[in-house]
Amino acid sequence: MTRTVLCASALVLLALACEREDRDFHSDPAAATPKPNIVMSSLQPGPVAVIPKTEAPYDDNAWMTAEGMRLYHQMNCSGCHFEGGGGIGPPLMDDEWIYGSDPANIYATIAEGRPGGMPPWGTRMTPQQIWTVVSYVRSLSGLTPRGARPGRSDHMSGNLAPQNRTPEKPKPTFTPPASWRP
Amino acid sequence: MTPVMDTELVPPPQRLVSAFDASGIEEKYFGTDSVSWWGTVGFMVIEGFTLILCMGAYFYLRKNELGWPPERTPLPDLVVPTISLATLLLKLVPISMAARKARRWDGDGVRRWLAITLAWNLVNLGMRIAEFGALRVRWDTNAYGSIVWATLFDHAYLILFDLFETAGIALVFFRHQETHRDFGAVDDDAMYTWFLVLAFIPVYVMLYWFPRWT
Amino acid sequence: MSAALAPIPLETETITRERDALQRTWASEPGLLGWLREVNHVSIGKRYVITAFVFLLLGGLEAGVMRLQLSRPENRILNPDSYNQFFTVHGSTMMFLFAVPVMLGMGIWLVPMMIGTRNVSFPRLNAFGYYTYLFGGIVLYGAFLFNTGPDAGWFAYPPLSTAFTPGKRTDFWAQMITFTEIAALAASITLIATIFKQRAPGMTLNRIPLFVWSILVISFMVLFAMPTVAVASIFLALDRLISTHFFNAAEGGDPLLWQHMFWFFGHPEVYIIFIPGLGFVSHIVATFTRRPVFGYPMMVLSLVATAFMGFALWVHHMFATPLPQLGQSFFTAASTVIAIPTGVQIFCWIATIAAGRPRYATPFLFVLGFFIVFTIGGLTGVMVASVPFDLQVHDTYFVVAHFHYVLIGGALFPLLGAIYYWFPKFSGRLMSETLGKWHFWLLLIGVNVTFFPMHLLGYMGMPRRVYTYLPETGWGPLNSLASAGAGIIVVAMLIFAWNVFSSWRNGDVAGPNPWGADTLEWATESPPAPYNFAHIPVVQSPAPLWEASGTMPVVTGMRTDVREVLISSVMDAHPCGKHEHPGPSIWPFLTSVCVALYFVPVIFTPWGAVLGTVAVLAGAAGWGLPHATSSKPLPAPGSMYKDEPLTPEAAR
Amino acid sequence: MPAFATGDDGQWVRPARDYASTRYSAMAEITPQNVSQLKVAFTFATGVLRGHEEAPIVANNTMYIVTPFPNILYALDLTQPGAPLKWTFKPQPDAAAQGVACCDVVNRGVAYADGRIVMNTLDAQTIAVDATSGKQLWRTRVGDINTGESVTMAPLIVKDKVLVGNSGGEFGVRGWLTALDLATGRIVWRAYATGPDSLVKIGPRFKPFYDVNKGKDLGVTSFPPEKWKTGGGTMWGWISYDPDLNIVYAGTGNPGPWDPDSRPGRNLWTSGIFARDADSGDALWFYQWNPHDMHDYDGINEQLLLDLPIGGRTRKVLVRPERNGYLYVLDRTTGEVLSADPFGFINSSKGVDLRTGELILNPDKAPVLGKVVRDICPAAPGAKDWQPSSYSPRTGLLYLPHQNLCMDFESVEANYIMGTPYVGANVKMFAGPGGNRGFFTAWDIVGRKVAWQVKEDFPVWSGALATAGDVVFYGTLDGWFKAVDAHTGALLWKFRTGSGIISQPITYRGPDGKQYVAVVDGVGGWAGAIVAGSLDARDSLAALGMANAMRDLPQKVAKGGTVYVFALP
Repeated sequence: MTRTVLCASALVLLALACEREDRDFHSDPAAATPKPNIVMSSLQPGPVAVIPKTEAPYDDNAWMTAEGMRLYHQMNCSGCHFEGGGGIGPPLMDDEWIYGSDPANIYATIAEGRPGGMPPWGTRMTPQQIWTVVSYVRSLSGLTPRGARPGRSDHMSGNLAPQNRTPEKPKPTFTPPASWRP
Repeated sequence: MTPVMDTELVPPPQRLVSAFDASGIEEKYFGTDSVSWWGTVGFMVIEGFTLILCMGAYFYLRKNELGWPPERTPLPDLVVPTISLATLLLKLVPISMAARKARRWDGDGVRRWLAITLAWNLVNLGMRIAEFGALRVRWDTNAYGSIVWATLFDHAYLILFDLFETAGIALVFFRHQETHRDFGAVDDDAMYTWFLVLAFIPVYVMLYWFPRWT
Repeated sequence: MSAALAPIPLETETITRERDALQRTWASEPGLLGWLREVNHVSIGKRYVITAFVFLLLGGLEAGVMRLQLSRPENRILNPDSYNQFFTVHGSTMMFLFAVPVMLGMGIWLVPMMIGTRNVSFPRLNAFGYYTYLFGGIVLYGAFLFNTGPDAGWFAYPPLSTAFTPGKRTDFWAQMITFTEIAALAASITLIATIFKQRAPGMTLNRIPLFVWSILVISFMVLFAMPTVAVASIFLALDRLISTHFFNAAEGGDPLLWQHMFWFFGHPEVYIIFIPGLGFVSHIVATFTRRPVFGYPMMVLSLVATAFMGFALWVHHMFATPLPQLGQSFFTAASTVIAIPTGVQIFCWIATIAAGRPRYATPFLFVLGFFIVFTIGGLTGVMVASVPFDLQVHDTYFVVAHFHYVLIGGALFPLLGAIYYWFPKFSGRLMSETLGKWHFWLLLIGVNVTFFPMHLLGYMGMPRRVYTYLPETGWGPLNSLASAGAGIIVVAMLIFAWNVFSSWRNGDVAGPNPWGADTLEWATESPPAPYNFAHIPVVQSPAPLWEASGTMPVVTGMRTDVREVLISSVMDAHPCGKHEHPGPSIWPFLTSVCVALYFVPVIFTPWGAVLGTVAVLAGAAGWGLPHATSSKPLPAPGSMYKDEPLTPEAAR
Repeated sequence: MPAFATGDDGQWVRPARDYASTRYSAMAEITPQNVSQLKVAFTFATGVLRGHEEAPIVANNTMYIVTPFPNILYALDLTQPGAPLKWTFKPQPDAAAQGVACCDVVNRGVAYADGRIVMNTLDAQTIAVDATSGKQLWRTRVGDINTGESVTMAPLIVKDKVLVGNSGGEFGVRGWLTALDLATGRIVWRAYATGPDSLVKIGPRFKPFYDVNKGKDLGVTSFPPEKWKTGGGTMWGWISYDPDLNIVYAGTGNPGPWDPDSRPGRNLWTSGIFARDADSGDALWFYQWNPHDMHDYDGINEQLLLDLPIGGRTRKVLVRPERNGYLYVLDRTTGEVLSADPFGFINSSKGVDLRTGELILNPDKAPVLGKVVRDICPAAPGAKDWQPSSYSPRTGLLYLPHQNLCMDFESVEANYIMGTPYVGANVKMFAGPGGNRGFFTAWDIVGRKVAWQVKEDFPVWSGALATAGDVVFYGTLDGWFKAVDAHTGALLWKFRTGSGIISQPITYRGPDGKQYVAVVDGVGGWAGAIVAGSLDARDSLAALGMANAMRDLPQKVAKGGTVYVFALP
């Protein structure tokens, strides 16, 4: 009896075992990537449609998030957004999301670019790579599970490591960039 | 199949004879003839060595910087740590008195001085907490901050353990359940206290004076 | 010896009565709770050894899987990720969970018997150490099971182990280190106090068995080596968990600091593993040549010298880092010089063997195997001690071959010999000689077939820690050969396992001293009673059982109703006190659980440290609760103890 | 002052007012005695909330204001009460250009000549607009934002040509100075700052004063192979023109990337200054302020062309308060360094060897790959950035708005992807010695010393304006527009505008004959990016480390963009 219980609980634990440590070495072909489900406004024509939240495939995967961090620096994302505080581009560590915080929105922002100066990366990076960056970008404001967020990098300490940050709750409001206004 | 050695070489069964009568020997509670003394010394060696390692790491990291503390990291405060050291040194008085009373099997004397020691331990702990603020640097600012925090934290754990050990012994004494061995424990506690206080002197010099000299 | 009496033969019924009383006092308790409350060194030592062999089995299985993966080019049994975990867990298991604990476990099991006492000095600390070690192993393998096995190598160099291994894998590794270090430190403190203060009367420094010397030496080494790696692994964990910068070069930290600290532990670690092997060899050589080991003082001095030098050559692991030229030369010299004490010992044994009539029983065969394998490993060690050569073969399979020769030759062969040798004392039965010889020869062949080709692979440039290689490299045939050798080792170890299993049940009954050996552990029954000796022996020579006087001088007058041991002086083992040991206690186990409550939660949140501190203090509080000993209540004020501490004279 | 710098027609037709870049007005109505009575005459909101670095331009009783991106050009009719809007010109630059503007989407102003307003847009177009009607005359694309190029500088009209330089030193672009035909917009010549001599327009007329700059194709050989193609040297600052010598002077920006280890060599012709023939663009001489620049010390600041008594005789000199912290006086005919004196706190170098003209570097402050070098002063924006100084011949003082910042610098390997930042450095800035982040300094050029100095909490990121009334104007990041006494620096008057000031104040004579002073507020630029870009100061590396130094600015000011015009009642 005891043994059965032990075995059963071990199996349950295995099934629940976090995917934090998985390493994904195979990427899907581009066509397999789901079309992002982008919604940037809560105002909709007709009856209120329920927009399902999308999930980033690597949000709870420490290794892939770290791959995203590597790409974030290699692809010069850090040149504009720095370590999340922003510069040329808007900050990524705060609670304001111009184009939405939903993983699909971030994916679209990276892949398709945005008119205010964000280049489209869909032609330079594979969907898998973009998804890793999506998870890293979300980890910057603490939107991903703490255990999967990167620790400090081997660089000048600019701010708290993502894993030590307090999660920012994304604001539902959409703030158009200043350049859109005139 | 039997692996036994050549039988002629095996000594014959031996008859037991009493060569030493130990019935007159008593248990020793103080000094090197008490095993708990050896245990205490063992832990002192280990903990002392971890402090030495922290200090070694401190000086190893020192060579990576032009200035020390690194540029724009402020010098640590001197006042609070000095008071802290002074309170640590003062702690030696009550605990040594308690140990002296213990060696004379004076339970009431031990109780009196242990109570003072215990109260004073709380002062030490409070001073140590204040001392972390006196470092004037965070552990994640740079490697200097990391190593000074680690060193001070290492020693803070000694204070915490000492406080707890003293509290445990005091509990026994105040419930009037003390045995011979507990008098020995007071003596060992005093030895440990001397260690932790004396060990702090080089740490103090390193943390608060060395940056002022370089 | 003030209390020395004219020898009085002991009455048989007195002996029987005392035995019964001792049995009641020292007996282990039944049931799971009794198992957890156990504090006798024989039980704890056995647990250490058996647990360590379980980890040897696990580590060996991992090695086997890796050899399968490498047996041909572009194999797909393991992917790179799992290969990283396998070699890391294999190395960590063998070093931290097998080699050191098994040696300390043998010490815990054997030392009190060898020096003629009833138990180790701190029985509960000893039990605590075992549970902590066990939890360390459980933590590592629990993590491994859930795909969180460490993957940064058993050395965990930053920045690989900091910025490049996200997730919790390396954190589990670091905490496993901390667990096993605590265990090793607890064991070494216990052993030092035991050896210094609980030796049988008359066992002066120059009568201490060589194995006890070796345990004493490594206990001191542990005292300095283990805090180093514990501090280093805590630094590593802090870097990973709360963003300190110990190893971040950009913020003034230094990855080389880790290497220095790790190898300041890591190199002595090799000697911690290897020196007890020398102790085993000495006893086996003495017993099977029927001669006391030649040059006892030289042997002891060599042990001590090895220990000191072991701390002075860690940098030879770092020849590929930018070091000052002078430093390189110094550590090259030191690495060469350490061959001298080892050479002295080998020549002492050769002299002993040459002077005696050796009997080639299995334990002795393993000693000969040790000579062969270890000498090859030692010679390649002298080769890699030279900086230019080291730079050439650094990080290749040559190094893998070298240290497996050293560790298998220097530790595993003597250990297996020791198992064959002391198995009768362990179980009361002898192991099969036939199976033992099969085991030995297959192992000897297997080890050489596995690891010798690795030297050549190293010359051919095959790097360590690669999960596969291309057919064009030409490394395939030698790798296949090495993997075949690994298969032979597996067969050999299966034979060994069967031998242990079957002999434990059906082996020949051994009796107290089947080999006719000379040291005190053979003076008591096999397996020994929980109190070891009904009467503590009095030692009058370095080989007490070979004194064919027909009588055995013993100590009388020890209490049998409490767990009392005799305390003797450090140098000349003069009886100078007694010490009453505590009985079984659940608190060592519970405190160990509390330690686990410290080190596992901190992996996930810094608040774990707060929780853990509270838990550990609570555990310690429970441990420190007044326990039921017979320690007398305090005499009334004004009694004889008023002013003077207790002295032997005053007491008498 | 040289003759071409004097004279006052009450207009302000180019940001630097005159070709000598003195920004000095001979109008003297506003004096230390009456300045405190200055009142707002009218205001005008630009509707753009980014950093306004531009100078208002006044010509023919019309004020022309160009906004930051989207670079709207407004014309205000000064003859009407309240200066109503006359016309608006929207060039509709490509919004994507914002992604290649390193330090806010600023524009430093337009130029007026021959009834035309010439403006640059962020997406690297030069446009001429009819000054009266606001109709576009021509439009020329001078650069490509896809390579990282943008244009933020104010064009300079010299005779029949428009001189334009590019920005993008942080994007691995190649710097150039381009001359366009004022009438048609056709590109007449283009001189690059790196590459072979033919592209740099180095020919037989090139006579550098110092031997290190002599040789063939140094713009190629002083870089590792191919690195000159991403070598920087952009020309985004100020151009001066000497009509007597027919020479234009223009600096070149920092070499790219910032990580110096990736580009061993002197990295010519970056971080220096060229003297070029105004007609052909041929290089005449060159001097390098920062050989192998390691700290982003662009050499693009304004140069004031003055005739000063040096060593007992009047010499034609070029005065350059340089980003590396030295105030250089060069002979503008030869390029010889006559003096170089520190006007701010410097520890990145130890001085300038006047014999060889070489900057003497401090090896302790040289970046090391992968290591943080702490406390480099001045920081990347230099002791003084683009914000132009002003010279008053009445006092002989140079009025320097500048900053007091130091930095920690970690160079890292940079990765070139065209059109994305190519920096290779993590930087963290903070206040220099003294704790104040800015100064307004009056520098005695002939006496080579500080005459007086005003400490400012924030970097003084606005230009300076000196007038013959001995009143000097400047603005601060926290929104104060200040007037100080030209002789003593005593604060005479201050006015709190709606936002922070980083623009260039001007003065002009209105149709009513009165002297007006105009300034634009609108915090931004590199220094104010934390407000303009709504940055998060928790990341102290944000905005190339500037966010760390300015983390309290968002508590002081908000975004804005308004023209304020003041006059005496």
